[in-house]
Amino acid sequence: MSTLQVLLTVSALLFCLGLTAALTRRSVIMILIGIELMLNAANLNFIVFWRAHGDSDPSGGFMFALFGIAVAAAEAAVGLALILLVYRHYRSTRSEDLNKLKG
Amino acid sequence: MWLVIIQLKIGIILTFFSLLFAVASLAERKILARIQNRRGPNRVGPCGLFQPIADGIKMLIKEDVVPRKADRALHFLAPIVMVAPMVLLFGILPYGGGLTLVDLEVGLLFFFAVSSVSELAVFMAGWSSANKYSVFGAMRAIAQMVSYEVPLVLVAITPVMVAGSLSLVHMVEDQAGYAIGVIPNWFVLTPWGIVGFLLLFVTSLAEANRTPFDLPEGESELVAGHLTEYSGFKYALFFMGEYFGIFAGSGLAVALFLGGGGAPLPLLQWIPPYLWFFVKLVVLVGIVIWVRASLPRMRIDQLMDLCWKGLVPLAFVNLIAAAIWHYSGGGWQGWILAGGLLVGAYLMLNRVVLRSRCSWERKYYLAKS
Amino acid sequence: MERMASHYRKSGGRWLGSGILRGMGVTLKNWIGSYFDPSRLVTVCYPGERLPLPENSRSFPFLIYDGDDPEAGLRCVACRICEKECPPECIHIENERDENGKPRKRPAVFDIDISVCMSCQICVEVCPFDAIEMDQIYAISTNARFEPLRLHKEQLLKPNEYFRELSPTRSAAADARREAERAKQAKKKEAGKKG
Amino acid sequence: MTSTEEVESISEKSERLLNISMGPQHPSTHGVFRMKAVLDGETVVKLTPVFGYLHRNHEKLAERTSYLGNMPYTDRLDYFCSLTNNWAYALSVERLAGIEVPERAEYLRVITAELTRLQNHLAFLGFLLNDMGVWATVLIYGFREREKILDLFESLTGARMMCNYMRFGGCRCDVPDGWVEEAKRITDELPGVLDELEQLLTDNEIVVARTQGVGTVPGRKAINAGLTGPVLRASGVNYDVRKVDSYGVYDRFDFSVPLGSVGDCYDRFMLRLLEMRQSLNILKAALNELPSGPIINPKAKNRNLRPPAGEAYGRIESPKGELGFYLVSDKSGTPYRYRVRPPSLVNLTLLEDMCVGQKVADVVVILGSIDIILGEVDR
Amino acid sequence: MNVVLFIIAALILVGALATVCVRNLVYCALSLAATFAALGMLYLALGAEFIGWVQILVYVGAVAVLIVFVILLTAPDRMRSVGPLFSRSRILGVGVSLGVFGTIAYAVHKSGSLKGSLSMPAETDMQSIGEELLSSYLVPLEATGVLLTVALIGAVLFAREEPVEGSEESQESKD
Repeated sequence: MSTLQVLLTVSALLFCLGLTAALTRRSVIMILIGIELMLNAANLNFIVFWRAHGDSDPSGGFMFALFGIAVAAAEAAVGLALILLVYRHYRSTRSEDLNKLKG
Repeated sequence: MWLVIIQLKIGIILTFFSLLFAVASLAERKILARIQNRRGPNRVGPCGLFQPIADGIKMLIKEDVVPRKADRALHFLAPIVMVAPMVLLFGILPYGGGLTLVDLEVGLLFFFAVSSVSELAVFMAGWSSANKYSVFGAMRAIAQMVSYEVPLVLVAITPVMVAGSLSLVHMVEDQAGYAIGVIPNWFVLTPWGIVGFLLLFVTSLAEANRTPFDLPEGESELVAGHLTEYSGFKYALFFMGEYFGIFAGSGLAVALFLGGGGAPLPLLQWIPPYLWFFVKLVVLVGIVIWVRASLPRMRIDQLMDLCWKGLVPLAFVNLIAAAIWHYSGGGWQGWILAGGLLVGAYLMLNRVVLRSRCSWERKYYLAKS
Repeated sequence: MERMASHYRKSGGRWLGSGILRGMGVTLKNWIGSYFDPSRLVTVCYPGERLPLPENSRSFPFLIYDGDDPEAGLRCVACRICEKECPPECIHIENERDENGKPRKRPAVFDIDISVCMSCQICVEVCPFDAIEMDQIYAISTNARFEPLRLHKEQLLKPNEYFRELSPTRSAAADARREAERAKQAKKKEAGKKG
Repeated sequence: MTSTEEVESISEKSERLLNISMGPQHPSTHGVFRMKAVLDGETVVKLTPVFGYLHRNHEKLAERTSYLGNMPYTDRLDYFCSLTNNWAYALSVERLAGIEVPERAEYLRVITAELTRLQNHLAFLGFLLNDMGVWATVLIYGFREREKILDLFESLTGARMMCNYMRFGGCRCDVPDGWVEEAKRITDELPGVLDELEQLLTDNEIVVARTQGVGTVPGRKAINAGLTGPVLRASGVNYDVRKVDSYGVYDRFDFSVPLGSVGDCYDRFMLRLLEMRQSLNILKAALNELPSGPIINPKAKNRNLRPPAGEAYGRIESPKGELGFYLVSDKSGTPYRYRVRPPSLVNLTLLEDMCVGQKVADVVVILGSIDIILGEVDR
Repeated sequence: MNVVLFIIAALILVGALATVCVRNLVYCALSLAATFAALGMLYLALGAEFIGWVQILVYVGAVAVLIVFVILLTAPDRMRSVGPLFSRSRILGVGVSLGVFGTIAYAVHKSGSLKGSLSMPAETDMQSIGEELLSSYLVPLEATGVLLTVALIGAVLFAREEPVEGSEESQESKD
């Protein structure tokens, strides 16, 4: 088990923890936190593979992780704004209550 | 051997800054008193010199009250999360003369990354005290600190663009040397430098929650904001955190705009650079205290307006002015172009703000009958 | 701020930030001034230096006696006017009784409860015999609330010299009045004897 | 008082309303005064003032004390301006008992009243700026000048704040020598200090932003609410009891009454600065023309004064507004009815109208700009 | 070098576990911030210094504070997330994620090409990052810039307080 493989399993575990958070927790905010964890796990993979590639010029994985962080931040901001809007309308953040579209 | 030197440097810097904290807390009360025509603490030791020691002991002995419904873990953790990042900031300040602890290549980025952690500490303090007022105060403080981080970063980027690197030591080297013999070519002596320095000074005041932006602890409205439920040593830690915030902010201003350890005149160069850094830092801290004594507090909505409608556009214009300065190769044509742009921006801002003020021109009729 | 005859025009701050700078100029003037100009450093370190009290200053009343023996020179004749006129009624007087119980013109008990007294000096004003005057002592805190704050006759009695040194002009006026009074009494007595 | 149902109906609309109470021991209220505020985020939706913490039964007490005995109690009404309280009470008793006041006493009364107005406004500036956040700097500049005036009072009347100086028919004691010169020196110095304070405050962008357009009271609403004093004149209504009644010898001095235009906190703040300058003019003239002569009407009986049955209402322009004393006498030694018209209480009635719609931080500034004093409000 | 990596990795996993399992929402947010900080440290240890500090600046400084702010605004009193711990949907969720983890772990373990050990991280200086960004990655940079502005405006529009119809004080506070 080389360090590369250990780090990859760590990021996989991180990804799955994010997945459980998103799937099982009731509060909408927890779902968003789960998504954040998953995105970070992906970033971790990029950096690990970039480091495994060896040379030091910052291309490939490095850049991808950089843009990944920027996009994730934008997504978090919009997601939270959405949660605020939903809360103001439905008065609750439990995901079960948001079932108006069920029809 | 290398490790010993590093530990020695760390020792020097930490003792220096904790001493400066003690002296600054005394100096604040003395300067405030002198501005208000009174003497200030002079009972403990010769003209009050042992006052900080007395305060320290008082803070240690005082009972540390924690409200029953408070969230013990967070309540205990908040002051630590507040002070720890501030102390980290002192590591990268370019004192010069071999005292610079570490020359990070991404020094400025490190500065902002670490200083933005203190917002979490403010939240933890406000939330864990389970008191309506402190949650109210914490929300205001976070809103203020988050929105004032944008102009802080924008203003700090201008010297980065001109110096070409994020490392503070490189920036200080870029400001070394003297134009036509006497004038040091610090960044502050350029048109965009003056505006940048003022903006940085104002935003670091807001970042450290100092007057005229000390809204969270607005005594007259919400008692002590997020610090209401703290007493004893934890309150002293917050107090120390606030002071370290001011030192870090002024240290950054000295490094970016006032030429770090550079001596103002060539013939004064025999004084070691870290002493110059110390002198400039003390002068800036003095100005911070002087501002505290003479300006009232701003309202939360005015504070936000100032940030988003005043400082952020001015910071963008300053960025453009710095670019113009850079490509016009400095000198008098740089002054005319960049200076003209900035003066134009100031005039436009001046008219917009004064026209929006409802009836600034007031007339008072002196009735004889 | 032009000062027109009938109008006081408050012109707007022309430059943003100039008002703040001018204001900080004032605080700077006070800061520097406090080191050189005595009018800009007005506080004194209290227990050490004390500001001199003006002559008319008053705190709590005290009784006056002439000469050196408090009992003999006591001016108060227990006429109880001050007890009646005192708004918060903090003075309590009991007459001396001679052997067969007839009240004599001297107070046996003269208590002033200084926790009730509001130092309004109406007693001094209404006293026809200048027997009571206002003192200038103010550091008289005690450790108990009631008993030590009821000053009895012995604690209240102070010689006329103390009053003369306390407030020279008022004591001089009072003494002159008493002299004139005594001279008139003496002349009336001669007239009475002659007549 | 609005019933609790109404408060509920507001909160049905959006229950994000926050009930906070700026309690009696709040650092910014001038004495013990409580405000129950209902906030919607930052803006005030409803504000109910609660006072009465300093009620000392002043008027019932006065009905069992002699007329002279009441005089020291009037110092405790508006404990910042005891001399104007004394003058108002003395004025109403003189009208009741028909007592004349000699020239010199009238001048002394005008001089002491104008000095009281000066030191009250200086203290007002300090408290208002202290609420806004200037950490006690302006307060101590104001108090530094106020101390000089209080020293004048102490050497004249014996006490700094509880002067008990006026008697029916004049004043209690004459001016010690050297007092008039000292008073002249102070009135010559004060314009310099006022210029310094104006330079520090009136153009300051933050002070302007915090006070302009805050707590605006239109003239018509001020008149309907019965406001008096600088708060009324800030809304542009020309009503100053010194000019209307011209009691005492005020008609001999030419001074003008400053009037505001908008009626917001900034106008009320500027009004006091301008009024101080007018008081200085009066003081200069009065100190120069101080006539000699008796300071009390010899025929006036002060001790057990028994005024003829009847009623009288004496009012003066105290620094906070129109202060009036309504006395009913039934020929006995003590007044049958003793009523005080406190300007602070009447000015306070409009506090809610001024604060609704403003931010929380402004409530404190508005309360400061009305300049109330709890001794007078609660009596 | 590997020991440091493992310690930080352990830190990350503990933080993530805490984020998922703790019932109190505020503790979740704070442990999330701790996980982000630990991830930043891992990037530093892996030699990507710039990404490490950007991670701390963006996530710990901004995203965590935003999440905390929204928690403050939406559910200040109902902090405890109630409900049975082991309901049917919860077990299903855990099962799915375990399956996903199993497949990835198996793939990583079995694949032959991942044997190489990590080389000592050479310093990547800012100069090359700058040039790289503005030369070969110029389009993504501008696209991210546009994306961020759009997200900013969108978030502000969503979270803006619509004026409560009819009540005059909100009009007045709007101007």
